Amino acid sequence: MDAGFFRAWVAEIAAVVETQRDHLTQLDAAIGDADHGINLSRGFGAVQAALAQASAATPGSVLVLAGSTLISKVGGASGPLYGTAFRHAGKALGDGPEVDLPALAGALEAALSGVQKLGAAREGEKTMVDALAPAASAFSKAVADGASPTGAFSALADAAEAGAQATIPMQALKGRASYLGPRSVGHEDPGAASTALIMRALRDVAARPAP
Amino acid sequence: MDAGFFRAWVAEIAAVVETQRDHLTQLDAAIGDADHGINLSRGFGAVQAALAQASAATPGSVLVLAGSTLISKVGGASGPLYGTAFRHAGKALGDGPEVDLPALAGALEAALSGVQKLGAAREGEKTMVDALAPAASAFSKAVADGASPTGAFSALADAAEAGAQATIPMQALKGRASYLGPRSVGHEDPGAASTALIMRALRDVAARPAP
Amino acid sequence: MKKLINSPETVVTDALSGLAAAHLGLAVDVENKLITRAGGPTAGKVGLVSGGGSGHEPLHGGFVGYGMLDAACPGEVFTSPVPDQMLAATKAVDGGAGVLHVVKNYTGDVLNFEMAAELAGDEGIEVVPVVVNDDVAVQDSLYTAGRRGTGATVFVEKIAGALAERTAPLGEVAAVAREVNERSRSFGVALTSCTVPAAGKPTFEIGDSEIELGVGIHGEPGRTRGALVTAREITATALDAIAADLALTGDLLVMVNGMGGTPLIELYLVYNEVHKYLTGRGARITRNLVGNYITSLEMQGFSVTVCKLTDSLTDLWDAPVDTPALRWGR
Amino acid sequence: MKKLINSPETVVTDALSGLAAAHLGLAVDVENKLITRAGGPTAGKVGLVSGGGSGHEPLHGGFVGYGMLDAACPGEVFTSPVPDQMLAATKAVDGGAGVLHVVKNYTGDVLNFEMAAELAGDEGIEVVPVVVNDDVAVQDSLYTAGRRGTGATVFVEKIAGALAERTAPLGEVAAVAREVNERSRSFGVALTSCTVPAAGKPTFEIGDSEIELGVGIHGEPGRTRGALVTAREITATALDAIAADLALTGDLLVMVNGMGGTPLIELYLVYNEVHKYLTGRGARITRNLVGNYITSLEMQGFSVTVCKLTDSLTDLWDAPVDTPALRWGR
Ligand SMILES: Nc1ncnc2c1ncn2[C@@H]1O[C@H](COP(=O)(O)OP(=O)(O)O)[C@@H](O)[C@H]1O
Ligand SMILES: Nc1ncnc2c1ncn2[C@@H]1O[C@H](COP(=O)(O)OP(=O)(O)O)[C@@H](O)[C@H]1O
Ligand SMILES: [Mg+2]
Ligand SMILES: [Mg+2]
Ligand SMILES: [Mg+2]
Ligand SMILES: [Mg+2]
Repeated sequence: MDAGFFRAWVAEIAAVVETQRDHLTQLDAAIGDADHGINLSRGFGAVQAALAQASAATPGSVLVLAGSTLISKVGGASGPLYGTAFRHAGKALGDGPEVDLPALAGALEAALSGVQKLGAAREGEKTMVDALAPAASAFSKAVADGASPTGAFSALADAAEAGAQATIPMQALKGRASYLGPRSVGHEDPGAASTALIMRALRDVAARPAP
Repeated sequence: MDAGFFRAWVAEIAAVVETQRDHLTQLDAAIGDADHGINLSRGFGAVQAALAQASAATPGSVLVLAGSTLISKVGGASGPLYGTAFRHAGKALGDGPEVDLPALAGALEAALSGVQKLGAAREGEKTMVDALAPAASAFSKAVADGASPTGAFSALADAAEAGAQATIPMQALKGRASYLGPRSVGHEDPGAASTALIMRALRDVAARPAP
Repeated sequence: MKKLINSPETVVTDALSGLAAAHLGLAVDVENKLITRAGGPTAGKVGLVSGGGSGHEPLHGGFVGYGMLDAACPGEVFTSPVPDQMLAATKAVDGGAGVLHVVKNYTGDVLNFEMAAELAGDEGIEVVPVVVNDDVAVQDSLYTAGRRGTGATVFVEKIAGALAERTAPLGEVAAVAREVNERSRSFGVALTSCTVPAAGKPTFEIGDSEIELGVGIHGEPGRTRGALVTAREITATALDAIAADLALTGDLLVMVNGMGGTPLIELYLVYNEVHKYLTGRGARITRNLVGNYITSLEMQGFSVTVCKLTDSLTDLWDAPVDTPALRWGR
Repeated sequence: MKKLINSPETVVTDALSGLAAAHLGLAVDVENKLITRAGGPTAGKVGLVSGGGSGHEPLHGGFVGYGMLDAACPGEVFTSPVPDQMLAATKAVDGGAGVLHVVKNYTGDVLNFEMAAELAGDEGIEVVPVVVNDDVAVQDSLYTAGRRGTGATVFVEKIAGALAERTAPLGEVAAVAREVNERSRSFGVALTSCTVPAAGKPTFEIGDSEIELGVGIHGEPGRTRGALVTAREITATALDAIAADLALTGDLLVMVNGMGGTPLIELYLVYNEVHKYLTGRGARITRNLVGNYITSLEMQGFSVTVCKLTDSLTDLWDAPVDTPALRWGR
C-alpha cells in the first residue's frame, strides 16, 4: 500500500462523512451537543484541501498531515483525539514509500494507544475507543493468522461496526455524554459510529481493484 | 333613575367586560397591541372596588368616581378617554338624587364632547367615537321624540352596535391602529366594540323591572 | 406561553421587586410602580421622568441613575402608566428647576402624560413634555397618530440626562431632547411574535419563513410581511427605509437593539451589516450600542436606530452615566 | 430555524466582524478567530486567555479588556477552539509574566488547551491552566468527565483579571482563579431548545409545558424533565441543588443569567425569587449580576450562579473593569 492508497482512504472518509454528516450530528444531539457530524465534515474537508496542496509522498506523511490538519481545524473532543490517532498511525508507518499489512496493523495499534493516552478512556466507557480497540485487535489477529487482505480488512470493519453497536447499551463514562449518567444508555456513541465509518472506508478502498 | 341605577349599570359593564375580555383583546391584537380587554377588565374591576368603598349617593357622583378610577387604574388610550367620558357625564348629571331621560341624554352628549376634546377624533376615524356619537344622538333624538324608555335605550344600544360594526370597513386615522394605514381596514375597532358593550349594558339595566 | 413568571397578574410587580433587590442605587416603590434614584431629587437640577408600558426592559427603569433619568414609571405590560404614577414621579424628582417628561408617541402615553402634567402644574411644578417619534415604519401624516417612539428614546434619555446633570435650565434640556429626537430615526424587524402574559397567546401569527418589517415595540404590525432572507438583505431594507427619510451622512450614533429573544451573536452579526452599509455610503459611525435596550418581551428580532451627531451631542453622549443598563465613566 | 444570519457557515466570522467594528478597544483577527486588547500585551502583567465554543456571547470576547481577559479565542458554535488559536492567543498576550488559561471543563476544551499549553511551553512561555467546573447538575464522580464549566467562568475571569491587572505573579492569579471556582456553583434551566445554525434544527425536543432542569450551556440534557411551574418553584429547585452541594451562608455574589432568548423582565423576576430564597436562609447577597452573560444561542431559560465571597474577592470584584459586556469604575 502506497501513499496513493492512503490518500484514497482519506478521500473516502471525507466522502462518507459528508453523506453521514446529519446522521452523526443527530447521534450527538441525543447524548451530546449536536455537532459531531459538523465537526468531522469541517475536519476532513480541510484534510482534503491540505492533501491537495501537499506533496506528501509516503503513507506515513499522508496520515501525519491528516492528523495535524484535524487537530488544527476540528476542535471539540474529536479533533485532538482523531488528530492524535492519525498522527500516531502515520509516525508508526515510518517514511517508507510502501507499507504492508503487519505495518498497518501496528499503525492502528499506535492510533489506539495515542487516543487512550490523550483521552484516558478505557473500553466500555462509550467512546470511539469501543470501536477502535476491537477493530485494531481484530485486524492484528487476522494478519497474524495469515488471513487474506480482504479477510483482514473485513474483520477490521466488522469489529468496528460491532463495537459501535455495542456502545448502545453502555452508560457513558467519558466525554459530554457522561453528563447524562444513566440517561446516556440506549444511544449509539457518535464517535464510535464515526470510527466504524472510517474503518469501513478503509475496507472499501482496500477492496478496490489496484489501478 | 337614582344612584342605585347607575351603580347597577357600572356593575353590569364590569360583568360584561369580564366575559368579553378575551374577545376585546383579540380585536386589539389584530390592529393594536392586544390589551384592550385586559385594560378594561382591570379598570372596571377597580371601579367596582372603589364604588363598594364609597358612599357616592347621587347618579353624578357614581359616574364621576367611576371616571376618576378609570383614569387612575387603566392607562393606555382607553383609560383617559373612558375616564373622561364618565367624569364629564357625571358632572353633567349634577348632584341631584334622581335624573330623568333628558338629563341622561345630556350626560351622554357631554361624555362624547369630553372624549373628542381630549382625543381629537372625529367620526369615521375608527375609534370609540364611532360608536359613542351615533349612540348619544340616537338617544337624544328618541327622548326628544317622546319615545318610551325602552324604545330610547334600544335606540341607544342599537346605534352603538351599528356604529361599532361600521368601523370594520374604516381605515383608522387615530390611535395605535392608524399605524397600519390601509391594513387597519376589515377589522372592528376594539374601543368602538367596548363602547357598544357599555351601551348595551345600559339598555339591559334599564330593562330590568324596578325593584 | 413559556415564561418564567409566577402569574400573569404579578409579572410587573415581581420584576420590580427584583430590580429593587438588585440595584441599591434605586428607590423602587413596587406598589405604586415608581422607580427613582435612591438619593432623591438633586436641588437645582432639572428632573427627568420617563415612563411607558412594561415589557421593554431595561427601558425605562434600567436607565434611572446618575447622568440619565431621575424617575421611571412603568405601566402594565404594553400599557402606558396612569397619571397618578407620573404625578408621583414628577413630585418625587422636582428639585426646583422643573421636570422634563420624556414621552413616547403613543396616544395612551401622550394622553396620560398630558393629564399628569396638568395635575403637576396645579401643584406649581413646571413640566415640559418631549414627545419621541422616531419610527420611520409609520409615516407621519394626517392619516396616523404620528410616528411611534422607539429606540431614539434611549438616546434622548442619555443625552438630555447628561445635560441636566450639568444643571442646565429646563428649556435647554428640553431643546436638546427635541434635537436628538429630530436627528434620530429607527426601524424594527420581528422574526417572531411576543406574548402578553395576561393575553396568554402570541400577539400575531407569523410563518416559519416570514418576518414582519417595521414592527412596533408592542408587536404592532409593521409595513409589510417579508421573507426571512439574509441578515444583509434585512438590514438593507431597514436602513433604506431610514435613509429615505434622513440623509445618513457625517458622524452617526448607531444602536443595534435586540427585541428580547435575539442572542447577542446575531446582534453583532447585524451590526456588521449596518456598519458595512453605512460606511459604504460615506457615513462614519463614531458611537454605537449593541444589545438589548428597548425590548418587546421575548420577541425575536432587532431594531436599528441612527442619530446624526454634532460635537456637543457626542460630548453629552460620552458624559459619565451610571445606571443598571448603561454605565461608563464612573 | 429563525435566525438573523447570512449563512450557517459564516455566523461566527460575521459576528466577529461586527464585534471588531463595534469595539475599537479590541483587536479582532477574524480569519484566525482571535480577540485581544487593542493595546497589545502589558509588560510584566500575567496574560489571561480564555476560549470556548461560540454561541455563548458575550462570553468570552465580550470580556476582553482592562481588568478582565487579555485574549479570547472563539471556536465554531458550541465547539471548542483549536490549539492553533489558543497558541496564537497565548503568544499575543505574553507580557513576560506567563499566561493563565481559563478552561471550561469539557473534554474538548481541556484537550485542545492541553495541546496549546504544550506548544506554548515549547516556545518558552509559562502557561498555567485553571479548569472551571461549577455546574452542580452533573455530579462530579468517577462516572463522568466531571462537572461542566458554566457561569462561574464569568466570576473567574473578572476576579483573576483584576488581580492580574495589579501585576500579581502567575501563581497568585491562578490561585485566586481556583479559589473563585471552588467557591462557586451553578444550575441552569431551559424552557426551550437552541438551534445550532449548521444543524438547522433544535438540539432537543421539549413540550409546551415542560422544562429541562440542569441543562448544559450547549443544550446538553440535564438532570430531569420537569413541568413548567412558577418561577418561584423553578428557582427553588435550582437553589436547592446548589445548596445541597455548598452551604449558602455569608456574603454571596449571585448572577441570574439569561440563556439568550429570555427577556430581562423575566430575569429580574427570577432574581427576586433568588433574593427571597437566599436572604430567607440567612445569606446576604452583597454583589449581583442580572442579564445575559453566558448564553446558549436563542435558548429560553436562565442559570443561577452563586459565589461565596471573601473580603479580598469582593475587593477584586469591585475593581475597575472596562470590557464590552462588563464595565464599571472607569
Ligand atoms: N475521553 C475520551 N476518549 C475518547 N473518545 C472521547 C472522549 N471524550 C469524547 N470522546 C469521543 O468524542 C465524541 C464526541 O465528539 P464531538 O461531538 O466532535 O466533540 P464534542 O463532544 O466536544 O462536541 C464522543 O462521541 C466520543 O466518542
Ligand atoms: N384619539 C382617540 N380618540 C378616541 N378614541 C381613541 C383614540 N385613540 C385610541 N382610541 C380608542 O382606544 C382604543 C384602544 O384602547 P386600548 O387598547 O385600551 O389602549 P392602547 O391603544 O393604548 O393599548 C381604540 O380601539 C380606540 O377606540
Ligand atoms: Mg459534540
Ligand atoms: Mg391596546
Ligand atoms: Mg396598550
Ligand atoms: Mg461540541
